[in-house]
Amino acid sequence: MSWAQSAFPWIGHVVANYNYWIVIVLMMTGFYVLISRGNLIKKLVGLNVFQTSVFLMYITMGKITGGTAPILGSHGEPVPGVLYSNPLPHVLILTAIVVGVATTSVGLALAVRIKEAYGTVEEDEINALDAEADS
Amino acid sequence: MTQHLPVLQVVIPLVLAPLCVLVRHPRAAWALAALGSLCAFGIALDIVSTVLASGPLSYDVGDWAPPWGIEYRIDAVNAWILVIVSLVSTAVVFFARASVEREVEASRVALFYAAYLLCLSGLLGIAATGDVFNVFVFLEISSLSAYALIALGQDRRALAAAFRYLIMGSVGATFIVIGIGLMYATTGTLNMADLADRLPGVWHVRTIKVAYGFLAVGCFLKLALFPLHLWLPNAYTFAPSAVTAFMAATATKVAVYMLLRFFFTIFGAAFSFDVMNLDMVLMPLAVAAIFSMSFVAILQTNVKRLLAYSSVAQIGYMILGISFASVTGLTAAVLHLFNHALMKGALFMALGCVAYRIGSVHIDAMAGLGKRMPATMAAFVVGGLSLVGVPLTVGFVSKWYLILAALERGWWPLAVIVLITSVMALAYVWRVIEAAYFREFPGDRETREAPAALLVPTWALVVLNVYFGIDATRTVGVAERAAEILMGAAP
Amino acid sequence: MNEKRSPDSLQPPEAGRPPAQHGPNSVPPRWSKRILLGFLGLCVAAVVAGFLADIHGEHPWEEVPLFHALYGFLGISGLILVSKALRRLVMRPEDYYDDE
Amino acid sequence: MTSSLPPFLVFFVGALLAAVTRGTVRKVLLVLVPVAGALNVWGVEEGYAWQLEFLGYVLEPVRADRLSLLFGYLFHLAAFIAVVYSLHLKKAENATVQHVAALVYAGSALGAVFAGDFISLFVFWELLAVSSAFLIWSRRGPGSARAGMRYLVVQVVSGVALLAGALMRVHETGTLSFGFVGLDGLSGWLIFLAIGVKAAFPLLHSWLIDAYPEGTPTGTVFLSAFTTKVAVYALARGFPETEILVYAGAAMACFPIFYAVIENDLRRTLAYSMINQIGFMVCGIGVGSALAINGAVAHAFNDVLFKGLLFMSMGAVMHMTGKTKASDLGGLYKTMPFTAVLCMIGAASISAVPLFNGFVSKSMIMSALIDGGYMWIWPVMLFASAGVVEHAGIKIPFFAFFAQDSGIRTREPPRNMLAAMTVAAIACVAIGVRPGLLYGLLPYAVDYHPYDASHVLTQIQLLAFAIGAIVVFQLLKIYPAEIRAVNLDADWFYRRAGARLVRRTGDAVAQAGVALRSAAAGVARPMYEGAFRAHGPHGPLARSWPAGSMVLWVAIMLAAFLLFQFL
Repeated sequence: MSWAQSAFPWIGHVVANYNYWIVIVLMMTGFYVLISRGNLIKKLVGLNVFQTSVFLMYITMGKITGGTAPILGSHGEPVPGVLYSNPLPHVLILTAIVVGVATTSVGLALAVRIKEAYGTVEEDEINALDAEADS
Repeated sequence: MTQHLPVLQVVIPLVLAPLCVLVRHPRAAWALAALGSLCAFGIALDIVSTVLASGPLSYDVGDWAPPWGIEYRIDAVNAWILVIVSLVSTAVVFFARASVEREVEASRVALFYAAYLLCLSGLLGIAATGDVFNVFVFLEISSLSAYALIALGQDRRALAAAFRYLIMGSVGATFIVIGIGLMYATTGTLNMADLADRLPGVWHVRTIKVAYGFLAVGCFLKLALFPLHLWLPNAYTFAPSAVTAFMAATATKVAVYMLLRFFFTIFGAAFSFDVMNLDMVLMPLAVAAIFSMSFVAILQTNVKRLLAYSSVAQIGYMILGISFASVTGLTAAVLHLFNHALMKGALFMALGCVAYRIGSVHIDAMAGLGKRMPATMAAFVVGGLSLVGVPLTVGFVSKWYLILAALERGWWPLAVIVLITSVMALAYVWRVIEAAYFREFPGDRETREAPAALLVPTWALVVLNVYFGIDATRTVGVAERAAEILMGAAP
Repeated sequence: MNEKRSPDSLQPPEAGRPPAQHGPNSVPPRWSKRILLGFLGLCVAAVVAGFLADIHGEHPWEEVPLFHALYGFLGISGLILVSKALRRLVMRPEDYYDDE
Repeated sequence: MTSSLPPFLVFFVGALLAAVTRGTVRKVLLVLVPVAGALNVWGVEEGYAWQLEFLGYVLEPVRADRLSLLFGYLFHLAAFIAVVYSLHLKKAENATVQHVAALVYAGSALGAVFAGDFISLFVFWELLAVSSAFLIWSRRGPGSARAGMRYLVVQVVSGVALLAGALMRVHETGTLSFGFVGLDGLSGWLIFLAIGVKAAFPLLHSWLIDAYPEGTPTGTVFLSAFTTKVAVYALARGFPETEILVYAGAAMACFPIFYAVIENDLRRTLAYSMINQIGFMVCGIGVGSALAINGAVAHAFNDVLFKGLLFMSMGAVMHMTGKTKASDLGGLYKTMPFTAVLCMIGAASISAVPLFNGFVSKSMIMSALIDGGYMWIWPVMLFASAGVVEHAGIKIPFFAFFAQDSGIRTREPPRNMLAAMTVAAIACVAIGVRPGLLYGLLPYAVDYHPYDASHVLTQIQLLAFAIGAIVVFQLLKIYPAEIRAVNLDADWFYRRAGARLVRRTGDAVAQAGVALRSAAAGVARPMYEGAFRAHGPHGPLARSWPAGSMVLWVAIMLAAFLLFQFL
């Protein structure tokens, strides 16, 4: 291991920032599903995974080792010796999560309507039907 | 009261939207939407005159001081965007009353106007806010309502188009959120002015460059820059006529504004062009967009789709203006934002009139309409000429500045490209004119001129096309001011 | 009547048919002869007058006696012959462009 | 008098009124417009100007000097004649469209010659193109629709080139004013090219012979008067004494006469003849001396009259018989004697027979060539003027009114047509007999006497023996017969070669696209293969294209953008 670390110093760097790697892996997974799946529901799942990676990114950004929630002491002043972490990223991402939920629900609603109108949620079949309508 | 105008601008439509759902009655919902649009337009006019007279406005939402609170900050650039959006929205809402009754089920009309107001509110919010995360929130408000609006189209393909737009729009918005997050991680602030202050210190940080990349691609997606425009043609084609007119004239414009805000105000022109070489990215894409999309437009048979592709080409002109990285270039781009909104609004509304009467916007279905619907087709012709860039229309003014900007940089081949593509624009506009005026109307159909309820708003925009084509001093003045602000040459 | 092109032009060309020969001149022969004679007289008069009058040429070639007469005659002869040759090169059936 | 209106305004207002009036009222109005315009422009004096500001530049939509005034008078005369000629039009012939378009067209021509800056010039330049296209479309045949479209495209391209050149010029010189341009730099060449298209320079000429014969009988009379003359004006203004014009003009004067000999359609023959006559003017402008410029613009003036007269006579024939092909016509002198005589006056004028107007202007150009030292161009132009006799002097009247009797029996054309032709014929003869009438209007002082023995006699010799050659060839039956045919010209390049090229390129691009896509799939497939193997036999890559491909593009863009920054 020490040999590996001296030969490839970035390995330690990678391991230390594992949270960001999780974000990247999730992001790419979501992206890949978006690209490769033709099923509209699966596409939405992919989109959700993709968005979730961003949520994680924000949350992991706000985390400080040993940090705690920014709750003031009983007299309204910071408690000495306590490490506070910034609450703003979490607040922001709450908003983003709400947005994500809204997006998913609109997407699912559309998928339902598409199923009613086309009888399928497979994109290639929808395309075939559209191509038929065009010709 | 007046000091609250910047936020009222956004809040009024936002509050009226749920009211639409509550009243349920189509006409009442329309009245609310009209009220919201008119309020927004009135406020925008007031704001723009204030901003031009006495400099940028700043408003702290909930009295939380920036950079912690959300600040609404309005200078000449976004005041101008507010005017564009609310002007078009007002014209479209009056057009929509008759058009939507024809194209949307009665039970959904109230919901339509609710979504319309939400979309308007979102677009105005993007323009008004001075907080980058707020931009994302409003972007999603406008986008989600836009998906719903598009899905209300009569053809079932509208659903598929809306779904694809949803996927693409969400990816774009998420990219923007990633960019914002990376910026926040590096600088610890979300306020635009604050970011602009702090970013020069961290130019060399790789995170910032990555943030820039995500923001760029996200904006490109939302503004439908070639080759990320694939969602746009179907969305515009199958959406209800009023929605197409509204979206074409506002949504992409606001996205361009976002691009300008991020890359000029926040990152700064120096970073964008000297460090990131943004011009080297934008220019080829813009030229490719103008050429290939004009060519595609020439080959279309559905006129709505034809104009949709033309929109992508026209966005290319704006991006081309930006890529010149000069005050003149930005003037051209900002000017074209307004002018293109006027022409595409007018054109899509004229098409809405056609759809209202004959139920189709296929080029063959429009044969001989010049005689049957003279006022509608005359509006289309004037709008089309403006699109081509004929003198005395706004299109000419935009192209004039674009060419001046190209020559100023000594890139005359680009000036030539602008001129050549004008001829291509003539070719696709001509195809419609040829069908309408030089082909025989299939005689068995009873077709009359569109009702005044549709024609008046359409012609209002057409007249503006000509008015601002002749008296361009006002629009050019604002655009120049905005360009100077963006280039950092003026406060 | 002018909104239609002449109906003949819509027919396929008579490929291989020899070119239409011009029949007797529509001007009565007697008149044609008089016109020709009158014209011949004009030519002679022009030549004679040209010798009598003092023609001061502006171009060196005009020193050649009867330069203009010769140039006109030879020029037109050449023109007609070259044009006939040109026909071989550029002439196409009348419906050549009709399938546009 | 500074209270004059801008000359074009009279016509545009007239066009507006013509659009809403009918019947006799409109006829009176149509005649009044050029008359009122002429009275108005009579009051316009040199130095008259109307300026306004636009986008920070000073525009000068009206600027009068001797050159523009001469063309101003000419266009009023031409508009008057052509309007009278077209008075008889009925609803079935698209009368409203034709009348309105004609007035707009004439007004635009006036606007163009009085335009003092490039932007105004460009506006009128494009208006000329669009309004005149309607005169071609009004004939309503499939051939006319397509020819009109080709015509419009060429004209619009010319306008675009003009605008491009003008913009570059603004950038170089900081002024929009339209004065001497010259051929230095790209901007000069672009403007030159733009004017060259309108002036029908060799290889840029085919729109003229393609479109003019497709116009309505009355519309072509308007067409023959304005577009090319505006170009001649613009050349005289922007490119005097540009040597290349001498050679371009000589080429223009010569090559069409060969085509004219073998052309069967008499109106197309006239179109060739038109290029030939413009060749003389262009040549004169290229020489650039006072005498040459005078000769060029005087010839433009005369050309409008005699070429108009010839087009009118052929229009009359077409109006009465529906035919314009030499092979279909002949013997019409029996039933249309007046038209025949008027046509012959036009033929004599264009052939530069002494006492007709062509003689008094063409001889100026010929003399100027020798004065300018163009010793080798002079014989070329002399050949070209002999060639004119062949196609315009003899061929047109001969095949229409004499030649083999076609058996067609018709009547004289409507009175208004005869009246218009008579006015033109009188003008031709009047200028021929009293050249001072025209010389007084020319831009430079004139000290030129066409009627000396030497000029007259040499011209008569040239003409007589040129005709002699035709007679001999006719008698020997080696004169080329009139054959129904299409003669290939430069328009072949875009009508045939261009179309083929576009089709082939389109095919090639499509094939390349398919190849590229399959190549891309070939590269991408191994990458995806493992993931797709479990998912059925349908091409999964294809299935995921639509929304998937959009997202893929996003990924590519992002990757490219980031790579671009870090490389």
